[in-house]
Amino acid sequence: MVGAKPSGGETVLEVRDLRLELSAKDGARLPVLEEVSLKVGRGEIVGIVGESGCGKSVLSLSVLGLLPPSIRVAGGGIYNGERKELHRLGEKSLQRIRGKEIAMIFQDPMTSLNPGMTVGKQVAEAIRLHTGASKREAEEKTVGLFRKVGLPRPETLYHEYPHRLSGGMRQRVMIAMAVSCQPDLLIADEPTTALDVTIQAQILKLMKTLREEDGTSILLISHDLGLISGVCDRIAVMYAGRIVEEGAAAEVLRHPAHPYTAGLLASLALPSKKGTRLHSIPGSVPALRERGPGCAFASRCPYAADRCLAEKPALRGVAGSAFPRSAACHLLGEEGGLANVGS
Amino acid sequence: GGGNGNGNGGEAASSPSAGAPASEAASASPSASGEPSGGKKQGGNVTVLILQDLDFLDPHQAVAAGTYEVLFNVFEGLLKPNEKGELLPAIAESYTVSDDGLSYTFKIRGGVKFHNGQPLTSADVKYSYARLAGLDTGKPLQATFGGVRSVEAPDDSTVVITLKEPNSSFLTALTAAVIPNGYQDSNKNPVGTGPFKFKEYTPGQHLVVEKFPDYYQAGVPSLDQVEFRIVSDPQAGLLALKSGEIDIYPRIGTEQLEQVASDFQTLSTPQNLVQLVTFNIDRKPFDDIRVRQALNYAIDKDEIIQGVALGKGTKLGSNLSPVLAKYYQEGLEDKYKTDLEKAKSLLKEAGYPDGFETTLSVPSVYQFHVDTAQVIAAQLEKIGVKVKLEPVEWAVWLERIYKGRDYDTTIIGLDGKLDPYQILNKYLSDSPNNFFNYSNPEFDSTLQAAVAETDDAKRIELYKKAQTLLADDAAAIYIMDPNTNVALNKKLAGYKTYPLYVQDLSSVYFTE
Amino acid sequence: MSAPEAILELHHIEKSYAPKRWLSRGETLRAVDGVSLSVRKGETLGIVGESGCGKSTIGQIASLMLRPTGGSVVFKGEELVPGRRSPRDSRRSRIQYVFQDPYSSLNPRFTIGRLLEEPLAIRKKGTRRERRREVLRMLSRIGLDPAYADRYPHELSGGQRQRVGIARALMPSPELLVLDEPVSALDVSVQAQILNLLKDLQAERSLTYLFISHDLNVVHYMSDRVAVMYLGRIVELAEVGELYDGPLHPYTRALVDAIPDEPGTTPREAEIIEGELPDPRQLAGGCAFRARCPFAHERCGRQPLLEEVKPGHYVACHLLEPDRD
Amino acid sequence: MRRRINMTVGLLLVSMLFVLMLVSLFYTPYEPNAMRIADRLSGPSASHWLGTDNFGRDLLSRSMVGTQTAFLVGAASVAIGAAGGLLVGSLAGYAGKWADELLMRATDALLAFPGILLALLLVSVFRPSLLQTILAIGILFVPSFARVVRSGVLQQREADYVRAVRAFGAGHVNVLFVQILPNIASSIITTAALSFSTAILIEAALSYLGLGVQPPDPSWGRMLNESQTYLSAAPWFTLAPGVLITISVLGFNLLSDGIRDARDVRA
Amino acid sequence: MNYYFRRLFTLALTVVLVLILTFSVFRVIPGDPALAILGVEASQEQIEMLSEKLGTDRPMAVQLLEWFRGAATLDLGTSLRYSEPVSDLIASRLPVTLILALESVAIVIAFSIPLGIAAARRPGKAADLAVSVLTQLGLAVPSFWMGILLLLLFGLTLNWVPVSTYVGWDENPWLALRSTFLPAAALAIPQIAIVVRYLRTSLLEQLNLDYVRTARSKGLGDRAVLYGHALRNSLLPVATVIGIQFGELLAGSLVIEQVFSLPGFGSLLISAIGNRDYPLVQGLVLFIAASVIVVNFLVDLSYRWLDPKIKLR
Ligand SMILES: Nc1ncnc2c1ncn2[C@@H]1O[C@H](COP(=O)(O)OP(=O)(O)OP(=O)(O)O)[C@@H](O)[C@H]1O
Ligand SMILES: Nc1ncnc2c1ncn2[C@@H]1O[C@H](COP(=O)(O)OP(=O)(O)OP(=O)(O)O)[C@@H](O)[C@H]1O
Ligand SMILES: [Mg+2]
Ligand SMILES: [Mg+2]
Repeated sequence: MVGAKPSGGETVLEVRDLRLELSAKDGARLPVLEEVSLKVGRGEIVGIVGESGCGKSVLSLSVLGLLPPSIRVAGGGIYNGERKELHRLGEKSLQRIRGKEIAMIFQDPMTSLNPGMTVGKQVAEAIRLHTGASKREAEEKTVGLFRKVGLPRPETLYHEYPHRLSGGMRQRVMIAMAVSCQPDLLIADEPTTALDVTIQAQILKLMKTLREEDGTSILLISHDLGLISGVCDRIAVMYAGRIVEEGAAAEVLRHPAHPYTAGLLASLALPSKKGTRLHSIPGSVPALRERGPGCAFASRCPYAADRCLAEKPALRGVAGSAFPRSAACHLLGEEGGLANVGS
Repeated sequence: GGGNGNGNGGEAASSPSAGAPASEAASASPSASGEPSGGKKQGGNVTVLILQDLDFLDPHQAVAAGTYEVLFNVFEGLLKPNEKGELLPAIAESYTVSDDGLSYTFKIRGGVKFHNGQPLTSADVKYSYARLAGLDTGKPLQATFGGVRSVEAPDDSTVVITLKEPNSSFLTALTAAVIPNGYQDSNKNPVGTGPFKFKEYTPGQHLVVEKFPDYYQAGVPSLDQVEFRIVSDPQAGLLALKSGEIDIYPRIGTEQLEQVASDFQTLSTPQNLVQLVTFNIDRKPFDDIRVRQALNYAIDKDEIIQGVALGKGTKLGSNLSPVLAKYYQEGLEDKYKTDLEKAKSLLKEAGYPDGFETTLSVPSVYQFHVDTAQVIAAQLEKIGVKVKLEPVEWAVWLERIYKGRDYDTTIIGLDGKLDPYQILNKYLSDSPNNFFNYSNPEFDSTLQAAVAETDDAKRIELYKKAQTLLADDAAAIYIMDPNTNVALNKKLAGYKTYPLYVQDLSSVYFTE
Repeated sequence: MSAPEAILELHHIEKSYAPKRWLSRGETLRAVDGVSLSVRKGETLGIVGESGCGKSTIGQIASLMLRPTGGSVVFKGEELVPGRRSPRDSRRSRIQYVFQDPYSSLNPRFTIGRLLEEPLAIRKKGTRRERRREVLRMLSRIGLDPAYADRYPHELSGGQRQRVGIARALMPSPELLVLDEPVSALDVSVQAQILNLLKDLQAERSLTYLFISHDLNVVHYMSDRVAVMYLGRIVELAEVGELYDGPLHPYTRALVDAIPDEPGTTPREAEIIEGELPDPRQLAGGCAFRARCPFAHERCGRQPLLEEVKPGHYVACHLLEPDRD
Repeated sequence: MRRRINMTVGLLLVSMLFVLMLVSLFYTPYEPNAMRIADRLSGPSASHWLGTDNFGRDLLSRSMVGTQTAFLVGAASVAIGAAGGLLVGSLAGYAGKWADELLMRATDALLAFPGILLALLLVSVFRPSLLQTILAIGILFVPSFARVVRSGVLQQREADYVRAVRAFGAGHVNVLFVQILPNIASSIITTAALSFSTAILIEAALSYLGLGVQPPDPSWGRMLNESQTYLSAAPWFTLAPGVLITISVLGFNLLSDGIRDARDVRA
Repeated sequence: MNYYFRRLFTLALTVVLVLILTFSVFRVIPGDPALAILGVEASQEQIEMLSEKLGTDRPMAVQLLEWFRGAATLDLGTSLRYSEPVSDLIASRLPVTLILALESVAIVIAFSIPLGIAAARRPGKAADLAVSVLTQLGLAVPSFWMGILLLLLFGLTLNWVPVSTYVGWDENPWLALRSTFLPAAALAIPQIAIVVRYLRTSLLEQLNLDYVRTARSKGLGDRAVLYGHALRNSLLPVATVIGIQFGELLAGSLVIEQVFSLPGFGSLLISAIGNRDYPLVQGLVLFIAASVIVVNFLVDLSYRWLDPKIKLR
């Protein structure tokens, strides 16, 4: 499970057997994430895809200790490159890591910036906080960053309030803010979902450039398989709080090992399927409370067996693939051979 | 005017003119408070609470009783009433009346100065009284001067006033203020000849006067400065008194008077005011004397005096307060002693065996009357008369009820004057102020005869007869003359209470 | 350009929004600026374009929910004035509109049954009984258990709600459905269910679709012809295959380039157009795409007209003018 | 938790007062207007739980009867305000354009005016009395209800579900009463509960100034007015009406909060 | 520009509406100002004379027009009762009411912001609950009764503060402040409750917004997030509320002045209504309405500072 592309085996983030629990109003403890393991190597772009509510955002928030009060870490751990146990760190230590070692970009650039503060100041604030730079230095650096992320007229833009910027520009500001302290890892939670098609492409390209120029690792979260597959080195597919499949992007897409991944790919309305009936996954994602003891996908899975309803499959390595990959499905043979599912 | 109670009283009847012929001394108005032990101390500042703001500083324009109360210290007329209601010479040293009763000749006191230092002459008197009588305009500023034909000043120290017809009550008008000849600025900076001179006035807050050193009476006043502070809320007034912020609280509520009795000097005296329930005699069923009498029998005045005035009031039987002892017809108070059976049978006779419904309008600003009205409503209920209380604003009361005579019954306090004619003339059939719609030719002729009568004893008899006529006719329900109460700082002495709406600070002094 | 078999024709539709507040002089916004379009019977006409370019406005005008500031709507050869005529006009019910957001378009206080019954009840069609039967029949047709008739919208999943939305639009038996982003709010795995349902219904009832979406893949899959909109205008209109394989307008080209590669195929080197969408309130006139167009020159200061460059392929771009000559 | 507390306590207080009011219709320990001058201003005792006033009337009985006035003033003025607001608000919101502009400017003018001051002026036009107080307060409430209704209507009018039924040819009446109003009912009810307590407060203030409810109609504010003369002699006099006002305002405020919270939950 | 024009137009319209309203009030109510001044003893001639002098014998419309003509040149006419220029009377009472209102606003701000923050920081916890109970009570106690209670406690029982003596602002500012403290506090208490509730809601709302998460993800501490980001944005609705409150405070002072017997607008207005002193009533109403409107206008302008998003269109 080592980064597929550049620079050896250095890991900037490792999530191991993470379990998150939500305390519901009635006192019930509901598992939001179960046994999630993930590694991000230096310079790597890792994608996480999955449908709404599967736990992508809580996973990313848990890394920086930004979980809402109702959700807590109930098992497993999160480690950064120096193997610090992030989930055990106090608020003060986390504050030193946030923005400096690990930075985040959120889905909606419209609401993620403070509407009452100029965008320049919001970026400079982060710089001053972590580098102790003077106001002047921070401003200069901010302007430089603005230029780097492709914002026009960076000097005047510095003094603008967010509402005067378009969505794409705001997302660039967010990126500038995130990379302002050269973090090792950038977590981007659906950074393009709120943007238009042509702008989406621009932002993804910018992220790629950042990785190339600064060697920043990126954890890219999306619900759109097609969109991020081109950018990522590896992807992890999540379903109902678990990672069901993980591996090199191209391989996962070309030969999905898990019936869910396969079903997802089959149901995409791709141009190649024009004129044919789309394969569809029946039913919908089970709600938190409806998750039974077995595989969460079992009720929708065409191959589901008795075992699938009774027992949760673990994530296991998949053999016969050029790059390391794994999947969580009982259908995979004991030796991990690829089950030939999908179209 | 109102009553005592919460100090809301006293504004209803508000002509400043009052008085009685000097020679004809009035009753035994109680005077000065109990003399304290310590000796007299010269000087000092005193704060007196007043309840309402002043209307005009110009004494000729002012009509509010509350204004007269204060300006009494600043202005003087030819004559001036004392605490017994007697008229004493003031600016005038002496006077004579012609035999036909038409011409009055006054000798001006020497050495009287205005506050601006200018000596007073007969020209000033002429200017002032001619102005009041409206000799130039034809419209008198004050009704009491309506009968003046001319004012002459034959020399510097003589003034001659001529009337159109004889009027035994005219002398009381001559307490009206004398101001400098031609002076127009009275409303901004009033100038008079009284013991105190005007210092400053802030509307809604206070009026300050200071000692006038050149006052013609030596040693008067004793105080250096007096502040009349406007505190409209009685509770706040009480607090201010207790905290020593004010020294004299006139017209303090009876409840409150009892509360402060241990720490302050207190006075409680009748105030020459008639509180009454009037009927609109033109309206059914009040056109029937039996109904009016029935209601009179149904009322328990003692209970009202107990309940509303805490016993501090004098029961009345006609429209005159016993303060004017000389004219007062005794024995009328119990003419209609409470007798529910009689009341019911009278009602039955009149054709109302089950009583009737009526509206009692009461000016809502006067808590004292509102309280009285509630008790009366409860009492009349007992003979089957259902009384609907209708609180009305003061301005509405004046216009609709007093001027418009559009009401069933109402409750009010009529301010006393020093002269009975000016009190009783409302009941004249042709009086514009006869809001009772009372009409009795015998009463008219009696009162007319009284005012023209020059013989003292005969006049008294006629006035007494007039009172009896009112009582016989049950022209109204006469309730009481509520006491006026004063609380004073224990260090003060020399305070006098008047049967008039005045505060006289000239005699007040500090003790050691 | 109206074809003989056209069921719906839009002629020079304009829609501008005046500034809201009284006495303020802000610029008017031309949401739709001279759009002509004809929809053929039985076809699916797709409309794509970026957010705010006027897709929904067109859709609502076409379904007579919004009154345009200019132009006319002709349905089966008869001119209809949206918003003005009697709402119970039976012709009106021949065109129905399906909302993007399956939640907000359903009154949260009504049961599914009542929601479906409403279009009939308003028109006082049939007895209560008959309407109820109709509702239950429709429920089973769209793949929902009839028991759902007594449930409330918030008890349903997104996909189920969208089914209800579609079912409701079908209740008055329309001939034309305007589908405004019917699957954008749905998860990928559910999208396919709805798209399949739409395809089935179309075949069954010989429906005509005006299909609006910003997802180029979905439009490609659903449509026979596709119109591309940019800031209130149609910039290109063609058969779907032709448009995706040989886009002529620079903007269409950029859009098609931005389509992610099909998973598993070798990645193309996509060309990405620079710049942001301009504020539609502050368009200077001329070609709206000028500011972002890599090929812009001074001719683009004039507004290009939508011209037929090949049979059935219309483009509004000055670059293509020499080709025609 | 917090939500349920608001609702529960609010309901508890309001229903307590309501029961008190019902009881007072049939039974009070003493005839509320019966005077016993001998017993005047006596402190709380076994025979008079809350003491007596300056006429020896039983304060408990009078306070109980005061609930009738409070409820009457509250309910009637809220009814007037809600009816007027509904009319004005739905007209403005639904008709739009100049009608909206006109009506909203007028409500702005009324709203720019401090409530008490307006009530004071209105009451002095109408002459002080119970009925006029109700009218004045009712008129005072029209703008706030109108705003709530208008913004609700404006919001809902453009909501997809309303546009949907309009597309089916639903008439204005249907849209307004069947679709829109039920969905803004909760905000109207919230406003109503809040206005109820405001009405009680304003009535108390007006009566305290001597401009509202007039004797012999019982009113807590009037009682406070009367009590102030005897503040130091009979401090208990001021307590009963003051506490009752506080309780009823508290009750209706909590109820209003409770309703609003309950609505939030469903949304 | 346009925005200001429209605002001003609306403002003027509002004021005129308010004035016509007040004037109509006086058209309908019975009560003759001359009679109200002269009282029961006045003769018909006196009343007529005074009416002529006051100008109240002319038709109402003429009086209204005249008054408006004067008001346009800032001449509010002469009080019928006090025969002093209305503007002088207002000026003489203004300090009291203004101090009272401003002191209340100051008290409101001083108390509500810390309380609101305390409540919003840990929603549902002890501090929040305590604040919530206090605000509910604060809202429920009528301010004039609160005034009576304060008077009873601090004035009568404890003797801490001077009561009923109003000391002029020019005489002794410190004493003036002290003597208005109790009434100002009584006025402020319900308003504090209102502001605390708004601030709490608004702050909680802001703290739940995405940008707060962004700020935290930068590594900012709790205090920096609260004070540097959320508080400022949440002050926007609070400023509006305080603007509206200014009017309520002015009006509330009418009542509270009666309790504490302060020589402010309250007693003047109530007696002016009683006396049918319509120039005075009109003047006061105009003044109060105008100040309320001006304050609201200023609050509107402060939006610009607090919320850059509102382009004053
Ligand atoms: N603040 C919260 N309170 C309660 N439950 C929450 C909260 N945040 C997330 N959840 C629950 O946790 C689960 C995972 O949510 P998460 O936001 O991580 O999903 P997601 O994959 O990011 O979805 P989306 O694509 O919609 O953003 C969901 O079931 C959601 O309901
Ligand atoms: N009621 C309205 N008032 C003012 N402007 C409006 C209104 N409705 C739409 N607009 C504007 O008209 C333009 C076109 O809107 P429309 O909803 O048709 O776009 P769209 O292509 O459907 O966008 P999306 O993909 O976001 O749904 C936009 O700029 C929008 O802001
Ligand atoms: Mg998410
Ligand atoms: Mg749209």
